[in-house]
Amino acid sequence: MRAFFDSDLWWSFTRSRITVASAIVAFICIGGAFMAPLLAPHDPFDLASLQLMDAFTPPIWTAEGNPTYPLGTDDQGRDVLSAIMYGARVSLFVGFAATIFATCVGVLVGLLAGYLGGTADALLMRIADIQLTFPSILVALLVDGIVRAALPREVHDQIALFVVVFAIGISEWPKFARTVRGSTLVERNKEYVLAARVIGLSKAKIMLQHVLPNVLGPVLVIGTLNLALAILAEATLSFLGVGVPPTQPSLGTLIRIGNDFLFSGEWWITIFPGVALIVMVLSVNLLGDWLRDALNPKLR
Amino acid sequence: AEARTVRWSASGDPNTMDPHSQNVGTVTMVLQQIYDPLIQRSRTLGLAPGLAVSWEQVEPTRWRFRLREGVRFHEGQTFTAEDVVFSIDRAKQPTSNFGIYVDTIESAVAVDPMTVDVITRVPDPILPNKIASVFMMSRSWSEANGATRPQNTRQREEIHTTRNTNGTGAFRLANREPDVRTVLARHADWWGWREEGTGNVTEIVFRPISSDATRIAALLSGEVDFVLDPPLQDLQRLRSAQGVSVLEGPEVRTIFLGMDQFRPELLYSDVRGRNPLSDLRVRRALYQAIDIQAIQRVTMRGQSMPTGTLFPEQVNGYAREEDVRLPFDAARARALLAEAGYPNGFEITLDCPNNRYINDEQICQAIAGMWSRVGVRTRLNAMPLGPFFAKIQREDTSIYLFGWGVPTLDALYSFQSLLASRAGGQQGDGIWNYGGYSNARMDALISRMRTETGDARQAAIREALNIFREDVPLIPLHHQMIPWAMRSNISIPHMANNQPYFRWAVVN
Amino acid sequence: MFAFVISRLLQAIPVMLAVSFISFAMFTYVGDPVAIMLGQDFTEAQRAALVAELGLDQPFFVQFLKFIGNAVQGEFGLSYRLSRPVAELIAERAPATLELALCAAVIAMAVGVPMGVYTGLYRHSILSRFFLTFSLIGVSLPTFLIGILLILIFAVALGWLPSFGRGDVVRLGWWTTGFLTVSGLKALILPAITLGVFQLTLIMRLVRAEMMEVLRTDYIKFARARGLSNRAINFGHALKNTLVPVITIAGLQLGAIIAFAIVTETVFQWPGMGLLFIQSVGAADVPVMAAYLMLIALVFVTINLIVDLLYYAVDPRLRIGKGAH
Amino acid sequence: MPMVEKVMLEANDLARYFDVSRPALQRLIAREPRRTLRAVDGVSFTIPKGQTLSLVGESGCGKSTVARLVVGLYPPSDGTVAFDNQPLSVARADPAQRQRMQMIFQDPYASLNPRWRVRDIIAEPIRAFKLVDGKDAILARVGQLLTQVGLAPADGEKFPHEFSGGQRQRISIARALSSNPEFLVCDEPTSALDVSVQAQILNLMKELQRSLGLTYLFISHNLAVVRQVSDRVGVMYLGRIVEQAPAETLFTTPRHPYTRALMEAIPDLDMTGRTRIPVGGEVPSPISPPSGCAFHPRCPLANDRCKAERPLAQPAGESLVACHAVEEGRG
Amino acid sequence: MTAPLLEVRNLRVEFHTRRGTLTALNDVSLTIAPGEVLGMVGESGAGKSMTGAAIIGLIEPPGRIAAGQVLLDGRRIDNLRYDQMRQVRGRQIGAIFQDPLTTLNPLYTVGRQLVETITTHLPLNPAQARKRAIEWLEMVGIPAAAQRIDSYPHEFSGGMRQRVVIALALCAEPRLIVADEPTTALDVSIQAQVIALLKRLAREKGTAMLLVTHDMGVIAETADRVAVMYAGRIAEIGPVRDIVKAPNHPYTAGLMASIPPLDRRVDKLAAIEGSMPRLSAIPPGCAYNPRCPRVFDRCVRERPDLLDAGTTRAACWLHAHG
Ligand SMILES: Nc1ncnc2c1ncn2[C@@H]1O[C@H](COP(=O)(O)OP(=O)(O)OP(=O)(O)O)[C@@H](O)[C@H]1O
Ligand SMILES: Nc1ncnc2c1ncn2[C@@H]1O[C@H](COP(=O)(O)OP(=O)(O)OP(=O)(O)O)[C@@H](O)[C@H]1O
Ligand SMILES: [Mg+2]
Ligand SMILES: [Mg+2]
Repeated sequence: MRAFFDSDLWWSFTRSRITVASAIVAFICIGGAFMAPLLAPHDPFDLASLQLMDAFTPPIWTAEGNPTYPLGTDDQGRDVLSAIMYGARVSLFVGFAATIFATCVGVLVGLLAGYLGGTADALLMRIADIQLTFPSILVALLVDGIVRAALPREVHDQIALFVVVFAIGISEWPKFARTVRGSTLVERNKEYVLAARVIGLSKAKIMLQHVLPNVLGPVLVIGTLNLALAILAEATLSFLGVGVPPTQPSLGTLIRIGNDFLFSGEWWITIFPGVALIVMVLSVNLLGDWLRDALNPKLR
Repeated sequence: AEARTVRWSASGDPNTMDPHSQNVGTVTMVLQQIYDPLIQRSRTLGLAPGLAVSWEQVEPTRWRFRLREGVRFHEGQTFTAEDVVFSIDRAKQPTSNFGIYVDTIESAVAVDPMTVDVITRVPDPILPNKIASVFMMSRSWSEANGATRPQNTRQREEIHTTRNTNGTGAFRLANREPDVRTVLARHADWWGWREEGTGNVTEIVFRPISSDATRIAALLSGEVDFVLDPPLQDLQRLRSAQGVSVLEGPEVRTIFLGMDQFRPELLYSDVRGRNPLSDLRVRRALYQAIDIQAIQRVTMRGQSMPTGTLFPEQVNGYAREEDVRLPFDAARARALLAEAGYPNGFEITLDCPNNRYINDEQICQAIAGMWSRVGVRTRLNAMPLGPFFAKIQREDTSIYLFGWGVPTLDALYSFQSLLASRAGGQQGDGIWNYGGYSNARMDALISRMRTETGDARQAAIREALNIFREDVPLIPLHHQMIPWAMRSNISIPHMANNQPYFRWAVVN
Repeated sequence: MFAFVISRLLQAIPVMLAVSFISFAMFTYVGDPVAIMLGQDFTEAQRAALVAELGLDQPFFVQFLKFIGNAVQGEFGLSYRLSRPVAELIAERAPATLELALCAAVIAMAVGVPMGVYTGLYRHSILSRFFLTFSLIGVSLPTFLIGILLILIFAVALGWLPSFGRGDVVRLGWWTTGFLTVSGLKALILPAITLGVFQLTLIMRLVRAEMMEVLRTDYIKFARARGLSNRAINFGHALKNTLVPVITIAGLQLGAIIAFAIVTETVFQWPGMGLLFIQSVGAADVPVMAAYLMLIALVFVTINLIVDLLYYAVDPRLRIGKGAH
Repeated sequence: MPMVEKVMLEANDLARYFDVSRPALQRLIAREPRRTLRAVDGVSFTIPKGQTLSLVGESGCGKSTVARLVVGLYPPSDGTVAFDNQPLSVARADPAQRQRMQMIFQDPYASLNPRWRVRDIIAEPIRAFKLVDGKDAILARVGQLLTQVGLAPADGEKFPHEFSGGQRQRISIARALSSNPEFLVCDEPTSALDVSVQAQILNLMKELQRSLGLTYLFISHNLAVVRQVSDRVGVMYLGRIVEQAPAETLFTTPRHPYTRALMEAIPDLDMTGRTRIPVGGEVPSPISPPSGCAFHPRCPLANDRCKAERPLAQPAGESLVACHAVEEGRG
Repeated sequence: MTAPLLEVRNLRVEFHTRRGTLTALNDVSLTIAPGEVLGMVGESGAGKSMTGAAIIGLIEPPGRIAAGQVLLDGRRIDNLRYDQMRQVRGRQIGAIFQDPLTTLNPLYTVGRQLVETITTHLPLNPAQARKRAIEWLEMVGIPAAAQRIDSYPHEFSGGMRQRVVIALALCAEPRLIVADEPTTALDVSIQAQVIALLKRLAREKGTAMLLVTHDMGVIAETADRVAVMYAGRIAEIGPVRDIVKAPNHPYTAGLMASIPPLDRRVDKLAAIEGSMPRLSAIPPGCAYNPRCPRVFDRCVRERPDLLDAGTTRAACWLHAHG
């Protein structure tokens, strides 16, 4: 721990005011989202608690504002503030889960392809190429479509979130795989790997204990930036109407719902979640940017 | 005359120009500008002379139509009895989607060039109502272009009529780019221009815009003059916007909830061994748990008419005394549930389309909330109409939101399709009765509606409506209102069938 | 060179096969076209007849082979939704999407590359910081929100630009173009910006990062040591060396642009393939979806080929078989 | 005074080819043949126990490849290696035998895993071969090893980047020693280091050989370094050993023209102001080596026979030399 | 004594880092006369490359020249603006770096890079410049130069590449060459070729040279004078023969002793124990004092400047007179 605070990483972190600010914002976002059930004034996912007659209440500082709903309510009488907190939870969950999924798959494939080389490499990288052929929204639309069709609706609803996670994750893994493969190709010929081979360690051990820790740096960077992308992808999917169910809206779903009310003057339904999304993605992006520069020894 | 163009937009585009291929609102709204039926709808949806100047039931199974003289198709052919016979035959072809309007017709016979007899298999009191939906085509033109059959959308085919028209109507098709733009030009020789109250539109440019926000933006920015389906929430803004006006009016379409009442156990519920929805008390509980006023005010922004019956007043057979809702009463609902053996409620999944009816998904969300408050924990399952229809047609549902329009403006159409028992009835009976409601008395009343006329028939309808109210086979919600939005310089009569008749439109 | 192109083309075959398999799998698993096609009234017999007509009752592999055979001939059947040949539909819509994508790509490159070069060269200037902040917002805003905000501002509030559609188009053979009319060009502006912003940001950041790396290399140092002018170093030596990665990403991004066109086209009612696709998704119009997928894959394969050829043009190290070694 | 020496390692006609063709598809279309690179092409030598054999030669002549063949990192394409009189593959399969051989690498920066603490790096072979049980025992052993190579036991807590190049090379040596090996392959262990540090490392290695009786295969291109450490020296050129001799003999009477050229090319401190005679010409590519004697394009003594016929190693005095000119007495 | 071509006075280069300011070069002074080769040796990190970089003005942030002057022909060049300095670089001072693969732009033919350099500095049109480029390639010993001029760097072998780099550094006929380890990446045999070439060119063109290297052998055969660097300072500077044979600074002595002899086998090589201090932890007094076998208390207290020590100048208190 001390080593961390003493490290260059921490130092470059404290030096950049904008990074500290975005870290704080990201922390608040994540904290607020994580603790939503404790902090949020209402439970927007509980249909029974919604008061339809309270729908379209404007934010508190306007004339018709209602103190129970600081940022107003949406078309179902959902408290916008709570919806944002819960929605951020969904968005963050999707973002994190999709990124972790993509990272795991990508790192594994990249390690195997890079370390084993030969046919395994060619095969895995061809698959990655094919995967890259489909941009993420397209993959997500497809996966969603197929899952919707292949599984019964009810099951689908329960796993809708995971479908989105899978769809976004599955389209992102080649990025990780390519990076990891590239670094692995470099690392596997480094002499410390040879030293381990001379001892006679198994391939799996060498890959996991020696190569993996040394290829994780770039993965971390892509991971952070990808987190932001995944959150956006989820929002876009929701906009196209194939995201998470509207009864448990993510930020993207909230924006889509609010979109319909942009002209009618109920701007708060879309603007607040929109701002929340932007702030969240922006802060994560800023962190990722900083991390990229901080971890790149060439730029130090 | 100076050019007066109306730029018109709606969310959907017609998928064919064949007048007998697709019985869908988006197709009809364009084609009825181009083609005329024998009998047309008046501004109040009554029957008015069209290509037929008069009609009468000369025998119980024979209707006689006298045709209008001197009518010419857009491409110059003279309209005669041959064309009527041809058009009715064409509508009867298996590839036609208009069979329901000609199902009772045995044959059509040209008595003389200006007279046609339509012979029905059984006495059909509402034939004029139905024939008002059948467009007249030119026989020689269709034969010359190999379009004697309606386009078969199922059989991977495209025929001349998919993209070409030749009607007798007020406008002719000038240019068509599917999904992008359809241009209609005034047909100066239309027989109807001589009549009173016709408009001055010389050109109609139709452009579909599926995104609500964009459609409204286009209207506000003056790129579009007329929007058929403005979103409800934007009406306020539109009304107050400069240069834009909104026309409001009811549609002949009723929104209701269908319920699985035939399975011994519901597919999507936590109740085991019995079907709560086959219990009248539960159906009533669900009914009474719905605060329809809130839905009307908030979700529909006032653009709905809450109802307790099956169809609106434009439909023959409507009875105001039967149009009474069970009152909203959450306490009563809870009591009913307890009485039926569900003191802690139960769990259920509500299937809902999200792009079919006005604010369909929002209505479902609101209902889900209301039910949840009386203990019926409702999971909402909203989807686009494609999968939705597929699902409910498989009867793969426990409870679902549905809407029913009545193009014939007669009660039979609704009862027959929605409430007739599915087994043993006539063809077409109960084909949309996905809840499997079955009531012998109702079935008997429906067959009486089919054949009887006059007061006896009205009485049958009346009784059926009463059963509907007592037995709650469906939970009625409201009749849809359909606002139209346009630039203020346009005036056009609002029609309950949601069809704009530009022949009556005036541009200043 | 020839061998290179051929081997690239051969490598494309498994890609296309995989895509066609996915496309076909959709035929089998996505949606139930039958229900949609039948409309409001039908009987069980009609339904069965339709199933047989569509060949949906045949074994999986028979259907797959048939599908591939047809696909090779550009025959994807009739759209379930529009009852028109899919190939024709796509051909009709492709110009709109391609023109839009082209414009967006041009915007992204024409603005992104100079901005990337500038921020890479002058890392600490005020303008660089402004560009960087601006670019971050660019990647943090969802595309659809950008589109709607642009409509609100430029179409509704200011009334300068159209809010939807393609304007007037001119027909050149089967191709329709909006480049030749004023209204066509005006209509392009907002969607192209909406679509291009994200890619612009990406390209700018990429060029910047590459530029910064290249500027540290020994050959740039050596070029300085040789006393070359700043211009020659920055543009002659540095920029060209950033091109290889930029070409790769730009190529991939062009694909992404086409994919993101789905969103932009939805917002702007742009009559392109994306709009067609999303409408088809809603209607489970599988033939259109499948054809679209195959087309996208084809576009990608082509782009990859072009990217490889550009590599070949830019980087002499790839021209193996010539000279020493 | 030849006594009966025990042989630690014996390589017999060892060869290793690499396939450096382009991907099959491209090769097929361009109608190219397969291209093999003969990195090591028929190398034989023996190393007696407790002695040092050095291999010298220019960069790319195959020294490292021999080293890797010898520790079993590459399977040989041809020929055999015997470790303590058993085939290498058998020895490698047995942890008890494997543990007896270790390797030290050229680059002190790349040969230590930057993410591991030094104590874990050194303990890895101990753990892998289960030489010592228990955390504390391992730690004690690591401390002992660190002391042995001239570092402090406390240094085990640090990460490699906290050490200088020379110290890292000491850590590498400690790691190699941790499995109590008898045979060490050292692939240019000092060529990345400064002269002053190089001297420290060479002294340490010699010291260890004396105290532990280690056997070394030592690889370098620096003849001066080689002279200091070896008992026998092999000179490699393009995958083959062109001359092999006891160290003193090689330096006093080099016979092969290449060896002689190499000796000439070594910059010498005493040569201030004078110019040495470089070996002319370019190093040929191992993918398409010259016919006959691979050195003939650069050899001042080459004749037609050298172009056509590959010379075999022949005894010449105490040396083994593969050269027609030497054999014919032309040189 | 002729006026020096290059004079470096009290040069000090600093790096501002998070852990404070590091002084990479401190109080470095040296001169190079026209046609003279000054060798520069020292342990890795001693500041050899930094000196070269400071002379051609290519120290990159966070490094900067904190004090001192660099004079070429008596004119200060360390404070020139980029554009003025540009005319000095290439034209007056050429540079050669260590790795020939990375110093050439891989995307351009060597011809283009040569022509570009020539036209930048000499009043020649492209055709003439190309002719000149071919001449230079021939001069550095590239066979069939007229054909090879349109080859890309990767099509040359390492030794040829380094020769191209040398041609590039010399083609604008500078009067001083800064060669930073020009042969470290090369084979011994190729190394000898390149050194021979450099020596020949320096002799023929009368070019002065700063030759930075690790390799004492190269120094011995090439340099006229040698500067030995230790921890950012010059420890000793003097004629090559004396530095090699009779060093006056204990560090130089230790360095020379640890070179393994080629002509005999020794039982134990002389080695300097310990390692060079990091820049952040340079001990007070003489930086070499912790490793010095002849250390005495003044060494720990006071830092010695370069002092006359017979034929050389050494920064060592042993040579303090009085
Ligand atoms: N894995 C490999 N695949 C293909 N070629 C290889 C491989 N390893 C080595 N080579 C080639 O084999 C030849 C001999 O390489 P090796 O590393 O053994 O040389 P070396 O004598 O150790 O050189 P150096 O002094 O530079 O370390 C070289 O031409 C090299 O390019
Ligand atoms: N960017 C930097 N930040 C901090 N210190 C630096 C930086 N660049 C170089 N240094 C330090 O400056 C000192 C001098 O470096 P220089 O490159 O001149 O050494 P050198 O003598 O050329 O070594 P080598 O023989 O390894 O090339 C080194 O100690 C190095 O750590
Ligand atoms: Mg090697
Ligand atoms: Mg250096």
